[in-house]
Amino acid sequence: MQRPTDQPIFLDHAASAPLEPRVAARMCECLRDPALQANPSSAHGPGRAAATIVAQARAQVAALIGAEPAAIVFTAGATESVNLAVLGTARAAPVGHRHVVTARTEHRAGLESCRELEREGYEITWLRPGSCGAVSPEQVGAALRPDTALVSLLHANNEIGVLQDIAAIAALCNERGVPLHADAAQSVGRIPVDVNALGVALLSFCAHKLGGPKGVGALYVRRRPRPALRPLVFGGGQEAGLRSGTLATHQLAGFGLACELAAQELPGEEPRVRALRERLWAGLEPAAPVWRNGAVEPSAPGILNVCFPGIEGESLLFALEGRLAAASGSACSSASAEPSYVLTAIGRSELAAQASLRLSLGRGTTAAEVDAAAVLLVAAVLRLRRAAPPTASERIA
Amino acid sequence: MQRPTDQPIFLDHAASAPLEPRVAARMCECLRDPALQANPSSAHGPGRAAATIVAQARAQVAALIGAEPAAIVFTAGATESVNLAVLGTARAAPVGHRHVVTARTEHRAGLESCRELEREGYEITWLRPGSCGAVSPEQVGAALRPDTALVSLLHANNEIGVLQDIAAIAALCNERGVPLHADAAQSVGRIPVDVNALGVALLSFCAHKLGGPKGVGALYVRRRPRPALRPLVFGGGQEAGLRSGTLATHQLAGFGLACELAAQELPGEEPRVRALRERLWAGLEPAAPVWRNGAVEPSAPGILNVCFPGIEGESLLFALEGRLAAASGSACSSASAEPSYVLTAIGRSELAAQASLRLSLGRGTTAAEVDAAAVLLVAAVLRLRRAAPPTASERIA
Amino acid sequence: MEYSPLVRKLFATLPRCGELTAGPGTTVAGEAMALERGAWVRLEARLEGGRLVDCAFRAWGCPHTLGAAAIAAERLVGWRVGTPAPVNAHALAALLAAPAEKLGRLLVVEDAMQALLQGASGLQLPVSAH
Amino acid sequence: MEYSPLVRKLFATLPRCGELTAGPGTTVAGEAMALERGAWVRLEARLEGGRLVDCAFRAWGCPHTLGAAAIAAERLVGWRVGTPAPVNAHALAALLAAPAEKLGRLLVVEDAMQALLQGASGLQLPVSAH
Ligand SMILES: Cc1ncc(COP(=O)(O)O)c(C=O)c1O
Ligand SMILES: Cc1ncc(COP(=O)(O)O)c(C=O)c1O
Repeated sequence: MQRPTDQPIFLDHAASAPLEPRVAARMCECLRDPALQANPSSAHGPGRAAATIVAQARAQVAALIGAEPAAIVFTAGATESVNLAVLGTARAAPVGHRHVVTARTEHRAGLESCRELEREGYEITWLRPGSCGAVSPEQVGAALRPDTALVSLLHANNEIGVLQDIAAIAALCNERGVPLHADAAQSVGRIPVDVNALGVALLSFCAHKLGGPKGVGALYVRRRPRPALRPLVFGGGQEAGLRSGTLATHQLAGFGLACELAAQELPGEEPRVRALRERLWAGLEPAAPVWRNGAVEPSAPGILNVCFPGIEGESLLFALEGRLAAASGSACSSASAEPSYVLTAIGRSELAAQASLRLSLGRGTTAAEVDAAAVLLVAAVLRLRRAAPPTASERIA
Repeated sequence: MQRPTDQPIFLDHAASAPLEPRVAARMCECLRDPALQANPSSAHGPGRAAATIVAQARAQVAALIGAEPAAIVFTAGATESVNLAVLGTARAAPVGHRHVVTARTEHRAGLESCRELEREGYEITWLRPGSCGAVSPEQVGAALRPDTALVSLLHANNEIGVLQDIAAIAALCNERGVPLHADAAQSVGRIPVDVNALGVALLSFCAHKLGGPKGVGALYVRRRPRPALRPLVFGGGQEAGLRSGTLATHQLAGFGLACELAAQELPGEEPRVRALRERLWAGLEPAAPVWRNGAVEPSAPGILNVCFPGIEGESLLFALEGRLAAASGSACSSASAEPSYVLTAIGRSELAAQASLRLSLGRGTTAAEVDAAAVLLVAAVLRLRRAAPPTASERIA
Repeated sequence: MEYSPLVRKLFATLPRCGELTAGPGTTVAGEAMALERGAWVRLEARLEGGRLVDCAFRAWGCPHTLGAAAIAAERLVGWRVGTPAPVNAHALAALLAAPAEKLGRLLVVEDAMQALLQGASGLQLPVSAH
Repeated sequence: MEYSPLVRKLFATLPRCGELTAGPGTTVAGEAMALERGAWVRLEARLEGGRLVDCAFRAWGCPHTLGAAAIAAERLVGWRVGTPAPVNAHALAALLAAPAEKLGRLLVVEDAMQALLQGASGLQLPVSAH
């Protein structure tokens, strides 16, 4: 996809990555093929033709995470997957199991579904990660109780990119028979993710973070042992009764191909994007003081979250407007002036959180873009620092 | 969209209508436009460009049903809309309001969400329509109680096409302050639907029944008085907090355009499709005995549900295989051998229900197709009748 | 539903469906009906000299049922009184590659065949007992 | 966030941001800081003969805050001791077409200006009272 020169440098892949052109082509094929227009649940020939596309997509999506196709439940996105995992498991838990463990730094999909559980009478243990941004297996182990119905944690944090040690946490959970859900929306397709190696019971992700279309996602549900799940949505009984509703053939075809392409390109892309991220970080040095939020590693390769002490976030974004697209906080909250709860939870002050920017790189990102972005950022920061009262960099941090 | 000659005649528009070619074109434009790839919730320029598309789609979708754009909540389809309306309203109802009125002939989205409410402790009044297929306003009025939290009914029945008198039922409900939800998946875009004229509090529909893409729908939520709703899915707070998750720009663009086109073409299409349906019915006369299931009018224009006494449903479908795509029962259950619960609820025997076929016409349907379909059907029915024991038409009815 | 090539062929041609050809001998019939299971099968045959020399079926049911009835009719031709039934439901299921849930209907075909064979044996027995 | 053309222009150029030009007279300053509200503004001016002859600002805050500080600095030039403040937060909001939630920050600009004007009046008063 050629980026027209009037488009800003796009460093917001964590909010949504551009659709892979081959995926777009495949989806358009599906949308236009008269033989693929029927409902994939219909028993007739055109229905079965659509069902074949769905089955292929399911296999491609499953393969990316090392799962059996039958373990994939298609949803409308990671938000729905996370809700199905969190609300579905907790509501289906044995009587008396009304305790859930999660972290304060979860994506809002996990956070708000746990808040909903609180309203329904569940007790939530809200773990607070260290300044690295990850909760430790020890913290999780200490929080487990006989009545714990679920542990739900991010794999890669969507704001700071840090990875949590899901495999170690899963080992603890599996020992205790507690299902572990990982929200892997920011890791699947960006780093190798294998559900068996991780040992999770449930894993959420979506297409639009890995080159696929918006509006479609998946929940991996382990087969043996299979966590009990109560659906969110009831109806025709699609997806083994876990998620009713007509399957969207073209969306799934796109999701499937995106997963296949991501799997193919991951070995090259992961180190490439990681190196570009470090190059971007190095390019920001002239804007010192500049801090990095969260641990550098282990991390998803494409996320760099930086704090420019002394800088007001809205002015920084406005200074970059039209030239660099990045996020303060996560996409869904960046329209509001609230400081990032993730950054404050890992110990940044509110002012430092407001002086922070998430720069997220992806498949389309080039070295030239990264260099240009660094130049833009440094110029904007230096200009705003000069405009600020002299001690701003100390006071606003 | 040219139908290749090797494709069967498609008379299953009620399961899913083919995507309108102009809608496909618009979606492909969106999918490929580098300037429309960002998350519509992102505050930066590319995000705002996507948000503009979403806003336009919301206006188009709202216009088709005479609603304000702010009254539209986008979902992943009619199933989700219905669940949000039914579960959302009941769960948000004042303490002590745990009674819901619905009908036995609802689509499974409504049926199963009411069954879920039963499991949650709600009491459901299951109205049984007469042989016409519609429940009467009197039946609904008699079922209303002081603790009724919701009335939920189909506008057009998805199997037999009959319309229920939503306006008269809404008048009763509004008088009593009970929110009325109408599942209008089969009526919106096919007959004029105006939420104010109907007087409903909530109205569900989806794109793929009216020429738009699969995987996207809408719930109309009246603004004044606004029914209280508890979300199904929690997260970033999109759609005024009622339905979190990244909005799928291309899906909404397609939905919006499909609504606009449907609105434009409805005045011509409705009588055209209705006339074709009657032509098809007339063409089936040589297969007599043949009965029509449900009332002829008032109805959605494209649905003809016929019973061929003496005929086994699976064999009939197999006889048509590759030449005519139609459904026995609704799409989601036609893969199973269960007789249609809709037909048995309106008084057909199980055998008559199994001897029935739903033929559903739509925008692409031509007179030539209808005539060819009638010829195919008559031939198949006569052949199977000849193969059956002599008194089959009397016994199997 | 997936159908095997044999089911497809039998359904398309419905061999032995309809009336018996005219000819000498006695007409025997066997019928079984289980509408709730989705099958109703009537077999007719012409019995001549302790042997079925022609057979025809009529059936109401799914494609597997119709195909099974056609096979049964075909296999019945040549059957001699006193010999075992030429085919049963399990054999029909195997021949047609029918899914498990179809066995109930194929048993209806078997029942109709057994009824016919019993009728034929009853008719014939006094004769051969002489 | 939508920004008016004036906000855009002021943000792009930041007129009167930085240091005062050198010159005769006394330097007065006014500062207001409300970090929790998202604004910190410092105004400096040169007072000569009971009149502000130059003014400069430094500010930390959103584009509206910076724009408002620039307008304030501009309007302060020419102000005479004893006259009313040349502009206030509401006037700044109207000039910049600022949304309601920004008023709190514009009040910080007003506070800084008032502080400066009070300082200037205090310095000047004994002189003019003579
Ligand atoms: C970690 C994480 N989980 C969940 C989501 C929600 O994804 P979606 O908006 O596609 O539902 C996102 C992206 O916004 C995410 O980054
Ligand atoms: C009346 C009615 N309601 C709801 C639905 C569900 O729509 P979807 O499968 O798009 O969620 C359908 C179609 O299947 C329908 O006909």
